[in-house]
Amino acid sequence: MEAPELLALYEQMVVVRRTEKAAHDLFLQGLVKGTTHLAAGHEAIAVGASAALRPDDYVFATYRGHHHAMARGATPEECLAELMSRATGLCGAKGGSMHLTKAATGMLGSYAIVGAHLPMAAGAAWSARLRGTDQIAVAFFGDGATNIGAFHEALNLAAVWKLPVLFVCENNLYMEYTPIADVTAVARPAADRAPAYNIPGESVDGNDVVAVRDAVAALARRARAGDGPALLEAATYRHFGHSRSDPATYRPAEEVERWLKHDPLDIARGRLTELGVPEDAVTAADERALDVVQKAVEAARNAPAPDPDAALTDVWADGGGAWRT
Amino acid sequence: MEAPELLALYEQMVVVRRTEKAAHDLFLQGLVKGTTHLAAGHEAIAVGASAALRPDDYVFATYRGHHHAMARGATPEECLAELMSRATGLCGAKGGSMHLTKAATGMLGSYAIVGAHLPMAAGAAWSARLRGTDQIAVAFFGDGATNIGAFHEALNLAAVWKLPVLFVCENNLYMEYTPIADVTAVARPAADRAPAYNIPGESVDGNDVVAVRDAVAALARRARAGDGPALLEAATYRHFGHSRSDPATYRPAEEVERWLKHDPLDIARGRLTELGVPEDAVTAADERALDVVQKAVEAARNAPAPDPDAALTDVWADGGGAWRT
Amino acid sequence: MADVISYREAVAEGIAREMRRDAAVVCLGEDIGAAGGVFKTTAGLFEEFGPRRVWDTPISEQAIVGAAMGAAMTGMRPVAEIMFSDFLACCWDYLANEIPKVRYMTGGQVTVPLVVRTANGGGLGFGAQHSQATENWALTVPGLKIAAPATPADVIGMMAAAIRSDDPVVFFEHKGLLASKGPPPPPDHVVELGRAAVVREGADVTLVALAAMVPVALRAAARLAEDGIEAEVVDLRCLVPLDMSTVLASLARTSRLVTVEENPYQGGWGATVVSVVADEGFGLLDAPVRRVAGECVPLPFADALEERVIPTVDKVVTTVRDLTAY
Amino acid sequence: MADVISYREAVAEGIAREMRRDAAVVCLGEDIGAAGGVFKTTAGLFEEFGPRRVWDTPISEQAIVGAAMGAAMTGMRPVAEIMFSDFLACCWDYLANEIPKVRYMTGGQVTVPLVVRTANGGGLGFGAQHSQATENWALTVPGLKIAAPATPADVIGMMAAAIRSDDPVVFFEHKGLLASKGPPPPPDHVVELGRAAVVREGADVTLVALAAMVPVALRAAARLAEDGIEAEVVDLRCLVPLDMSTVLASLARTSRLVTVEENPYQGGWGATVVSVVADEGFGLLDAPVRRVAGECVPLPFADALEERVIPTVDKVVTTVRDLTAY
Ligand SMILES: Cc1ncc(C[n+]2csc(CCOP(=O)(O)OP(=O)(O)O)c2C)c(N)n1
Ligand SMILES: Cc1ncc(C[n+]2csc(CCOP(=O)(O)OP(=O)(O)O)c2C)c(N)n1
Ligand SMILES: [Mg+2]
Ligand SMILES: [Mg+2]
Repeated sequence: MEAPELLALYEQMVVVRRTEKAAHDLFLQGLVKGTTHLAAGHEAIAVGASAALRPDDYVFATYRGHHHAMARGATPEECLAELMSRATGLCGAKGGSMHLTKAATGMLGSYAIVGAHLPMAAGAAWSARLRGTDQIAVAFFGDGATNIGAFHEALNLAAVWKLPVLFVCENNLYMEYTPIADVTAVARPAADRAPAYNIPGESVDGNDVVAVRDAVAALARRARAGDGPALLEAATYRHFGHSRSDPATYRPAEEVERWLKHDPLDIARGRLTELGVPEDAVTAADERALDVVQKAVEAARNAPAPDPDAALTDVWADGGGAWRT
Repeated sequence: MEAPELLALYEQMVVVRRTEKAAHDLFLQGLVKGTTHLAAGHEAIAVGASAALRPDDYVFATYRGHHHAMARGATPEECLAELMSRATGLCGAKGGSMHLTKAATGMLGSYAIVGAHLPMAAGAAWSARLRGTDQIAVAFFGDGATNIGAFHEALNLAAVWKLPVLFVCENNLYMEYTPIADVTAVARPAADRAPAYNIPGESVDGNDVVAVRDAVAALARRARAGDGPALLEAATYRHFGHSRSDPATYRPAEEVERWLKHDPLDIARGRLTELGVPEDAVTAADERALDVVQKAVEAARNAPAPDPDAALTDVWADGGGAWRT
Repeated sequence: MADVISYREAVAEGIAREMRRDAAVVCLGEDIGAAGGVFKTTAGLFEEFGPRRVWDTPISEQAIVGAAMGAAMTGMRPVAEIMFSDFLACCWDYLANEIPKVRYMTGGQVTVPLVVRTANGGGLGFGAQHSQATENWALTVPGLKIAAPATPADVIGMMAAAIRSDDPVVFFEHKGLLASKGPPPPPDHVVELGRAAVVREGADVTLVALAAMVPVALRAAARLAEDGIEAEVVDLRCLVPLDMSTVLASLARTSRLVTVEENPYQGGWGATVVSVVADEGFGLLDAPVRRVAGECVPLPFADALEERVIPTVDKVVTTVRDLTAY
Repeated sequence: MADVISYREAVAEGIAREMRRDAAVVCLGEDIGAAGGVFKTTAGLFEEFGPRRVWDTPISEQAIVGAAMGAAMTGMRPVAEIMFSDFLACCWDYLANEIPKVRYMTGGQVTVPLVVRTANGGGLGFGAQHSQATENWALTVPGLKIAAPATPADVIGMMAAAIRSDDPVVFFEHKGLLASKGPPPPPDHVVELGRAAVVREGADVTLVALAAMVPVALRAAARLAEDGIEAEVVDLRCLVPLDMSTVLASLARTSRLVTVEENPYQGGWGATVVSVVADEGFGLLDAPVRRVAGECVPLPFADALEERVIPTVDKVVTTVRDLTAY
């Protein structure tokens, strides 16, 4: 990857990291309600994968989806406004942290029932084929999702119909609090299942944005060419607990430490240095990111609350919500 | 296998075949309502597997389950009475062809939602472990069931918990009318999925009762010893259509012919001859089977209809059916 | 077109009409292609439209409905078949949590124009797992439209409306009606969702019915007329949108209400109808409201038992007689 | 034991009491072991009973509930946790088609003594897929008992009854009540399933509520009392068995009925209650029956929006005032 592109990806990752930090702080200030599942540590997967996709491709993500929403065109302001229950939020404050969606840029949603979006992604890929486009669809999901039935059904269907869809597992070693190894029959929960669907199953360092970009690009090319779906397992780690209420004490200190040293931002910075990008260019990117996020926080803070009656709209395509005539 | 045991298994298979033939005829006479899914052609799987099990083991089967019910202790009379809506039926005429169950002999039910009983079998195996017995559980299912989510969840759970459960696939090449190969990503729908759960996945000629008995016996020994679950894929073919309304015209004539020549009864007869069992011993077994089934038909015909008010009982463990107090 | 068309044929005809007018309409489901479906309700579609528009699937209800959802969100109008309505339980997450909510939870960013068709109801001796009337399951979920036609003409007209709808529709085809026949509707026949039909007029009592219970109510009405009791029969056609205006208008004429439902009494759709009536139509009522509904037990196999559980003409007649004596 | 116990603690305590008395009781679910559950409702069980009685599972709702069923059929009394009640949709086949039917369809050959516990309800800003009150889903299925306690003492007493029951019980623990506190019940406290409680007496109107709506109804009753309107509040506790005797007896005293339900109006449990009343209690009614229920939309994320959807004290007060003016 050339330096300018990598610098841009780095900056995107910093924006995600900063936005999540802001979300965390706003939570503590009581300005974000409900729950959040921070993706800090997972940034390289979203940013690297997005870099390999076309603007008209489709992305489906999970409740841990801030990084995907932003990598896929949602602004920090839209995201934070959503988390802060503002009318200007990405989903008009109807979705919340777990459902960030920006359909206009192909980010077709964050889903909070584990695994449920995998068949949807297969369906979007099927649709692309039916409409004769060469779009592809990508579903991101966690290691825990590999043990639910929808995973199996989606992969088999995608394989049988040779659909242009990629299944990208963000393996962060844990479901909520339980180590994935304790509840999974194979060592690599996603990649080791690929032979059951007769599709490629690859592994990648999910914290290396360049490696992710390259892996996704190769599989995307294949899918776009009509060679069918693939599974990609990206190894990563979350910097925080599962959700805001989780201090993550179940993780061995040594393991946490090791992974914190394998931070996607550090890895990207290292690569930038190798490519000869001067320190101050990186610092400038950091500052731009910080600035964007600070402005986003301010804008979201000042945005209006939703009209309570908006709760009764948007059920139906005509905008209404009546169930009787 | 010694001749006397094989002759007994042969006779059991003939009883099943004859009972199903009777069910078929009674259907045409309007004496069996609803639908039936005949297992003619699959007999060796049920009879062979049962021969390898202990009386206290658990069996879970599907809507195509006449053979399992009978192999596992249900009499032709109980089965036919059930099909003919008699009060004396196995389930008091509440179940019907799709739900033959004889709990007293460990035949814990025939389930009509594809794949749903696989987790149940895992649960029965778990229960055996919890109670400190060395019972095992066996789930029989079709090739089509390998593509449904419950299959995946059951296998992973069974593998992770190392449960004493066997998953036996009766691969008859078709789901209802669709060839399994058209909708499955791998060649052997069950066995090729075993590596995804890190368990043994074996194939066997499902029409050879001895081969089935041996394969199940080996895997049962393993399971009972605490070495965990296994998948066994038994190749077979149904002699009739999927259910009574299906003439099965979608199957190539050549294929049908080939498989009808590979009839489990013929194969067993051939083995009996090889073992030196005289022709008339085999004929005597045929006649005994025919006699049992003819008597069963008569008895079922003459049995009383259920009391309509019985429809309102057996919802709750106390025998009642009231939902209000 | 012939003089009469069966309900079964009407399903395929209804879908075919929409497939002809809109290339975005595609079908998927188990054995729906060359086999024409287990109930032959998709017969001819594969022949006319080919494998690029009529897709056989594995036995993967979640993948079927989930893929339909993904396709609907991206420009297609999928018509997914779930063979028996009991099996909706196998993909209930999609019906309950995904399809009806995605538009709302994204603040209206996406639409999900899909139809989930399914064979519903009992009376055929298919036992506990293949006989349920599950339209009330769908009623528990805001965000689904629910259609359940009673005649071949309505099948075609409501199928048109369902497939053209930009909202998700669960379309219940009643197994007990598949063989029934009726006049075929004219080309481009569309029955707007959410319009009940008064299928028999009468001044003494209103019977509100759906799908296979419509002919049961009509036969009961004919029997009651012999006693001089004139029953008005309302075919609800849809549960959502629920046409309470037509029910309340009928009640204003009759002052008495009986629902005729195949689903169990507990949690049945008639309860929702009755609760609207007990509120908004309270002043119209001259007598208690009765519900002839399925007994609160699973469906048994034997005919004699199944008849004890599902509403019959006799039960409706007895209930109405009793009520008009109030 | 302390003077007060929280609803959250009561869940674990209720299970622990039964695990102590019966070795057949085992627990399974996601993160319920060393982690004590996502809601800490199984805290301490793993420590007391160890890994042979408290089992962490993969994210496999079908396997969890299906395995519980198989174990229940073979001598165990499993208590399965489905983390959020929305996720019941992921194993709905087991709740709708398998567990409640297997006894019936085998002619009574087997029993299924299991409990499926789940965190239910909204008001916490968890959005459309983690906030539903889904007790009405279970009501559509004959063969399930349905418990939904409102107080810590009832949690313990009803948990005892549920685990000892030879019938399958779906046990709804309300997320909004987890932090609430109350007096701990004495040892061996058992609250029979199917007995509603009159938790406040009053002569003017009967409010029928469940789970988190019980405190809402009680607060509304307190407000109404300031206006001189005396509301009687019935805590249903269970939907099946449904204690209509207590409701009808209360109605005989008050002549007016309002249900207070968190589930949506369409297909909500209140409709079933109302339909029994509109039949058997018609002569007792002096006024229309009203239902304060969830709006028929998915649950939105923002507080301001969620309050618009879920019943509040204000809505109950307004409805009752309006009704008593009838
Ligand atoms: C069907 C379902 N079951 C359980 C949950 C609760 N839950 C939310 S996230 C989660 C863990 C998911 O783990 P993983 O797939 O590894 O993703 P991660 O959170 O680690 O990114 C669980 C169990 C859910 N949302 N959906
Ligand atoms: C979940 C579910 N989907 C669909 C059906 C309808 N159905 C009944 S049998 C069957 C085919 C099953 O094929 P297979 O598993 O190969 O078993 P076989 O009938 O060949 O023995 C189907 C689709 C069902 N009963 N359950
Ligand atoms: Mg994880
Ligand atoms: Mg098959």
